[in-house]
Amino acid sequence: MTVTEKTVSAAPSEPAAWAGRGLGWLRTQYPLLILLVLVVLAAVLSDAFLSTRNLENLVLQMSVIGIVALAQFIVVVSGGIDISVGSVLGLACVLSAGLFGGASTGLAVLVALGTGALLGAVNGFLVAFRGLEPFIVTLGMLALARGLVYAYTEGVPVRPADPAFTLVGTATVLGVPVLGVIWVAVALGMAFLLRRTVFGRRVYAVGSTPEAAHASGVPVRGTLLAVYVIAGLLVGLGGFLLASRVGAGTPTAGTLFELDAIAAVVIGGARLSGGQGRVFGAVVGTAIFGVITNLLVLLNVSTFLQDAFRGALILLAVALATIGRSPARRGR
Amino acid sequence: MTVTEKTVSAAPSEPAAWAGRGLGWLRTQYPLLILLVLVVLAAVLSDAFLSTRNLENLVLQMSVIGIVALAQFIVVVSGGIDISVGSVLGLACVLSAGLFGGASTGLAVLVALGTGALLGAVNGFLVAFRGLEPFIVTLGMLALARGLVYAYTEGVPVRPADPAFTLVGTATVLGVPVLGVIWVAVALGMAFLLRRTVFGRRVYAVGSTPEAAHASGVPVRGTLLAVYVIAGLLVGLGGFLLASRVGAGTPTAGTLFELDAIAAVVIGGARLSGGQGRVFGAVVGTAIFGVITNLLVLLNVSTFLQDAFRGALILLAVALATIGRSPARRGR
Amino acid sequence: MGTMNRVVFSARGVGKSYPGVQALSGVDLDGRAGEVLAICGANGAGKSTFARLLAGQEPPSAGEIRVAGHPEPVADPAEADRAGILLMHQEPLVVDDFTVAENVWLYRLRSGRDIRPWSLARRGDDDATRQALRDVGLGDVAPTRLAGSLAPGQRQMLALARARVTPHQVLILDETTASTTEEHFADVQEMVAAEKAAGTAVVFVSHRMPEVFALSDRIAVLRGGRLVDVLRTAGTDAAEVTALMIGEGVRALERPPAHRAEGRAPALAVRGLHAGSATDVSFDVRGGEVVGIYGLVGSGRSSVARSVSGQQQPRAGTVEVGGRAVTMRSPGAALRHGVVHLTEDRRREGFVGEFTNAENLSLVTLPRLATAGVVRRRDERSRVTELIERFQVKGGPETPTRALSGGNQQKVCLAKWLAADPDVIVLDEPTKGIDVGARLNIYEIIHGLSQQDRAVLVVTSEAEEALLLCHRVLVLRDGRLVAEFDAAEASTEDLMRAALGGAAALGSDAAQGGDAA
Amino acid sequence: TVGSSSEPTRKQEAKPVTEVTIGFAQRQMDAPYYAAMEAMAQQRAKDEGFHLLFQNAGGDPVTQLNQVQAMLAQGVDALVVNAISPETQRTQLEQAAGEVPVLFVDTSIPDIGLTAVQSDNHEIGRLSGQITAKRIGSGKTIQVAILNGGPNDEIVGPARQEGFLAGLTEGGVTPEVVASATATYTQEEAIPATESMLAAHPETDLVLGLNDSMALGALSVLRNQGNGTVLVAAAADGQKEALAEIANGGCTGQYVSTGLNSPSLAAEQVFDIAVGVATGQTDPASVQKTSLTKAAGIGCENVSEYYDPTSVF
Ligand SMILES: Nc1ncnc2c1ncn2[C@@H]1O[C@H](COP(=O)(O)OP(=O)(O)OP(=O)(O)O)[C@@H](O)[C@H]1O
Ligand SMILES: Nc1ncnc2c1ncn2[C@@H]1O[C@H](COP(=O)(O)OP(=O)(O)OP(=O)(O)O)[C@@H](O)[C@H]1O
Ligand SMILES: [Mg+2]
Ligand SMILES: [Mg+2]
Repeated sequence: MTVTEKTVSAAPSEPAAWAGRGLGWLRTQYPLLILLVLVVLAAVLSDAFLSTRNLENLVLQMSVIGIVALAQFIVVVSGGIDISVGSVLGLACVLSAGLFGGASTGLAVLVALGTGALLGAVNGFLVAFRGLEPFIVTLGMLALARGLVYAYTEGVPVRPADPAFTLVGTATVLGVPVLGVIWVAVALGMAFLLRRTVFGRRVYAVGSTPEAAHASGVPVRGTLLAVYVIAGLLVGLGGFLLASRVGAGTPTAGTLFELDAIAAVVIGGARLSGGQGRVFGAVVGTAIFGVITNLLVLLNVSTFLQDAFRGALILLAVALATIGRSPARRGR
Repeated sequence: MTVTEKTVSAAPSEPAAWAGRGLGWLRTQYPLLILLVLVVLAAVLSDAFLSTRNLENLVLQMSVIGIVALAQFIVVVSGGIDISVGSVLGLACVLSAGLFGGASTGLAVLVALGTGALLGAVNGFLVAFRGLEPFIVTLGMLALARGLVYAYTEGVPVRPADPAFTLVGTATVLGVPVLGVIWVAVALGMAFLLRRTVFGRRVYAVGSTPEAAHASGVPVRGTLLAVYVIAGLLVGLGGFLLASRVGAGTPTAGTLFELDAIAAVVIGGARLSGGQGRVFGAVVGTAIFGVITNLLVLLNVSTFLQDAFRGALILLAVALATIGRSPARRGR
Repeated sequence: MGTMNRVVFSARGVGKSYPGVQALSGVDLDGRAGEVLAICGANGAGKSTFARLLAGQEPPSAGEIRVAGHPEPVADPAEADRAGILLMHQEPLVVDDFTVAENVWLYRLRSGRDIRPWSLARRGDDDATRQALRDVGLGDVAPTRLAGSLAPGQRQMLALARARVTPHQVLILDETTASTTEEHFADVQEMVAAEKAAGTAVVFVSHRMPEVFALSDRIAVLRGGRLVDVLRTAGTDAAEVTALMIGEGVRALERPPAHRAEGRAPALAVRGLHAGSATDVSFDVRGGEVVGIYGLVGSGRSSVARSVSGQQQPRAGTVEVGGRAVTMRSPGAALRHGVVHLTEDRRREGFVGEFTNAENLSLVTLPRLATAGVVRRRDERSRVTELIERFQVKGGPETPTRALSGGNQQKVCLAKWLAADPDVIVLDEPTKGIDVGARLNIYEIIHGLSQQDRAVLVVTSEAEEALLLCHRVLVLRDGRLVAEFDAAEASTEDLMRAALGGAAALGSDAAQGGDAA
Repeated sequence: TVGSSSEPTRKQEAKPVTEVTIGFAQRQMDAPYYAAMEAMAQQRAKDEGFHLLFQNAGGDPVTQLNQVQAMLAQGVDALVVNAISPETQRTQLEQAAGEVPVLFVDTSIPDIGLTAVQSDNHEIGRLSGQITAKRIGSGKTIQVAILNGGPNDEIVGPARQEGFLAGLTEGGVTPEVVASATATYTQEEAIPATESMLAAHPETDLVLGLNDSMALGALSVLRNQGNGTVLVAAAADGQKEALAEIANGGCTGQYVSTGLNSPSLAAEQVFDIAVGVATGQTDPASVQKTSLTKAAGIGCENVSEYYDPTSVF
């Protein structure tokens, strides 16, 4: 395992530096290549693919999961993982549609964000201040949040009263769905936060080498807590957007989103052991999955085969996306 | 000089050793306490709980997931994670019941083990030799294996021809279900393998500090590959047992087993960062979940609330089970 | 002179106990502005613990430490940072995924009133960064390089570079110079001089007496966690200090007995080796011979050591063990050929973090302690206790190695390899962070090995150690083998000159040495 | 748990209804359809005073078997099961049937148990199909895109689909299935699925949802795309929201038809029998093997008979 690393690093400084940048380049570019190949493939296999209508659908279908992937991304960079995103999204979704009878869209947004932030804070607290494993904490949250969804909806979808509720989720500006615009905006915001601000650098430091970060005065716990709260906010937003798109809060909303989000993030070049990854990568990763799913439907692939295809494609994509990447070093 | 040294060294070593064992003790005992509390609680709350019939059911219900948890355990100790256990179990389940028309039970066992070992080997290869993230590799396998299940069954469960097929899964010896006996046997075998053998020691070393293990001449890759193959074998076995218990290979068999298995392992005191944990803990963890589920049913808790309860209990259990444990240090 | 006496930090009755260990007890110690306070003590005496407490990395379990101009006692790292206390850890703490530059300016991420999370992260301007790097002898390392790719020595210096840009009034150097050469020590010396002038209180921890006496104004001696005495450097000598540390006088180190390896076939033969930063290196090590490799940090010593022992694949060249050319794909393969390698990178590669001493000590030899893959517990236990005795490890078989002091960890790493009784032994900085007493003990063990006709290759940063420990010393400069000395004749000056490229003449007789080899 | 699989046809000794315990193993709860069944069951329990054990298997047959075992351990007098996977569960439920009367509702296991109260999915689909055919007009050929329940929907989905298509053909319409996608009976999954199918086949005339939730999802997509020409129909259920659409749309509405598959009716019937058997009033032998709930197609003409804004479902 270490061998690769050593041979890389054993090179005298200049080339090593180049290699360093080179690797970073590869990490973000391989996914992009995969995406391009997929798009070309799709365009060739199905003439419907490039129709403006379908492209619009594609954006609509990717936006929500894309925002969730961004939430997952910041958690992963901090060295954690959040498998509760799907359930939390579900809860935010039904509550935003249901509380106050979904009378006002503005209120609904607040409810959704509030729900996400609150549950995120719980995750963050247990991870940062009780030192529990992110995976298991969010696993508990996964069951808890989904349970609350059923407890609240009793299995019946919640329809908001406000007719304007579906506006955000369905409107388009100059042919571009508002959802897509929001997704891009969030991505840009996230990129700025992580790359440019002190907080962002702290997140990378904590994710990469917690002891070093702690020893040099970085507020590790506070940073981690903030990370999970931010993730929660984004997931909550996603929940509202989904409700607004569907026009109702369905109890099954968000099921298995966590897996897609994590896969997208990793294929986008992030390292689950933390401290590494680019927002752009997460976006590309999401797009890869969006195109795959869309394509399988366009090609009318037998429902019995779709999962197998998806699985094989994930493995392939990861194998490709991680070419030239040194094996994940859990050692540090 | 040596004399003075000894007098000095004598002092710290003894208590330090004690402290070392003390922590280990806490780690394994807290889960046990939780389990006892739960059992007492259950006995008090529902008089049906201690009925031999219910206890028998309990064992039957825990055995398969218990074996899967053991598979998960060895992977976790090696510093990885396997979220494909559920799907692989599903595939082993339907294939063992379906291939060769399930004519012979012996053959079915071989098919199940073979399937598990093969898919485990694929996971292991990608993790050990391509240096990919265990999570994402097994995520791909999760989709792939489940996909193959559907491709093979087209959604229709397969019933084996051999009438003796259900024997293993349903028979009892002196009132104890054979399934339970097998589970215990596997647990003992696993404990021996990990605690007493060179291989076991290496698994812990690799899980804790891969670089150090590599530098100390431990065949890291080989060890990892073996770990995933062993896990695959156990999962395969679980697949057969499930088929044998139910009397058919269901396409949905094993769905979400991965989450329960991981939760059981972690509550049992293992750490997802690897290199830590006891087999006994994994067994206790499984039992904790078995009892919780069984109890919620016996108490006829509103099914809408059960998930919420489970989630809350997971969080509670982890918080308790990790008392006195230093915050998970991803740093190494 | 007022400033000289201004007390910057004062520890009162400070104690620290870990589960089962009283690491430190009742220490009263002051640090004064513009003064260097050296802390000496055997391995496990409590030096690093004191350093960590002073820097607020851990809270003391007794007593308190106050810092000038800071109301309440220092509690957490961030606060210590704000109080202007800067700790250079024994194990350099570097954010591996950050660039060298980002690591230099790391303090700008710390929490504090002056730094808001949402404010833009300012990176130091390149000139300042390069200057800081140059000050610690890393001038040739690009600021954009990933810190994770640096060699241990370089990581140590990178951590030190922070001191050049981070505002502070107390600077703690915990064995920062443990694996640096005399030449690098010069950089440190300059830095410390500058710090003194700036009125910083410097705390200097080292096992190298010459360095201690070169730098310090006062020497505090710890023993078994207690403060034995504080001496004025001017009024004492190495003998007295070591006597206080160990509790008895230390015999002078003797040269190894002349080896009987003449005319014997080489146990290790290296030809035209290109690896890491090493280029075209050729040499022999005969059975019963101890050969040293001396050179500056980054000169390629470790690269050579790593690539003759399967830790790293050489780009070119052949390695013969016992006369047979071998390619060692992995450390495991090397072990099968009877070659072992003690890493210089204790934190990453030295020992298994979660393991106890027993488990770490037996890791390498486990297959031999097992029948049909099943470990023979009794044998393992007896073997382990024997090693702990022989290498004077402070800590029982059940103690987690992580919980040992730096030097004791080093002993464990060394012991586990020698337990495999190999034919060729490659030791990279074997006495890194090991105290004077134990160091002698290890020298004796190594000499014992050569008596048993083992071939030993030692990478060292101390010219003195090279001469005391080895029969022959090879000197590397910029990855090339530039000189070879018979340790009996050569002086430390010869070695240093060769390493720095002082005299061209040495280059030629190195060529001869190369041919002869 | 090994027992004889001979069914207890003997009449149980009489018991006051208040001492009776009835277990209800529901297959899943993530759709209004199932929620309505439980609501009805709870209502009955409250009114008549028998003790109801209710469990939800979340769609996993093995979980359901475990729950059934637990109910038997608690000594239920009768067991109502909405099975998940007949093939998978046959063996074990056969054993259960050997101990207490087992009654199936909605999804049953052929020739096991005392009785099966279920909706004739094929028939329901057919009736709905006929109404849609009438709307389209005889002699036409239409392109149909289908939203199905996913790969592990063994029986119900396929039956409804066949029935609906059969209904179309009987009505003189030639259906041509151009696409089908999985939406697992949920509204939010129906949306992307529909979008993609329409993108791939813009010339689609009719989107068929195998239940109302999916059809409603499809409808919202069409609305968002301002597409008023493509029609929507459901093979089954008669969910409140769907009926509302049909009622509001009138006979030119976009939501053409659905089939009546009333969960409350089914629950109503099965509990009549269950209580009877458990209390010893009814002789198991007298119960007929399968009883089908009233099937009907619902379109713009007859929607008013069924639409009740206050019902759960
Ligand atoms: N995290 C810890 N847990 C338990 N014991 C510890 C821990 N850190 C240090 N100790 C113990 O405290 C004592 C002092 O350790 P310390 O590292 O301060 O010694 P030191 O003087 O720095 O030795 P060295 O010169 O080898 O670095 C040792 O006995 C060590 O075992
Ligand atoms: N353990 C290691 N890990 C990563 N890189 C290494 C390691 N050892 C050597 N290198 C690489 O080889 C280059 C040359 O340094 P090398 O270690 O070979 O010589 P050195 O004199 O031993 O330096 P140092 O004293 O820093 O180890 C270093 O700059 C580093 O990039
Ligand atoms: Mg120390
Ligand atoms: Mg070196």
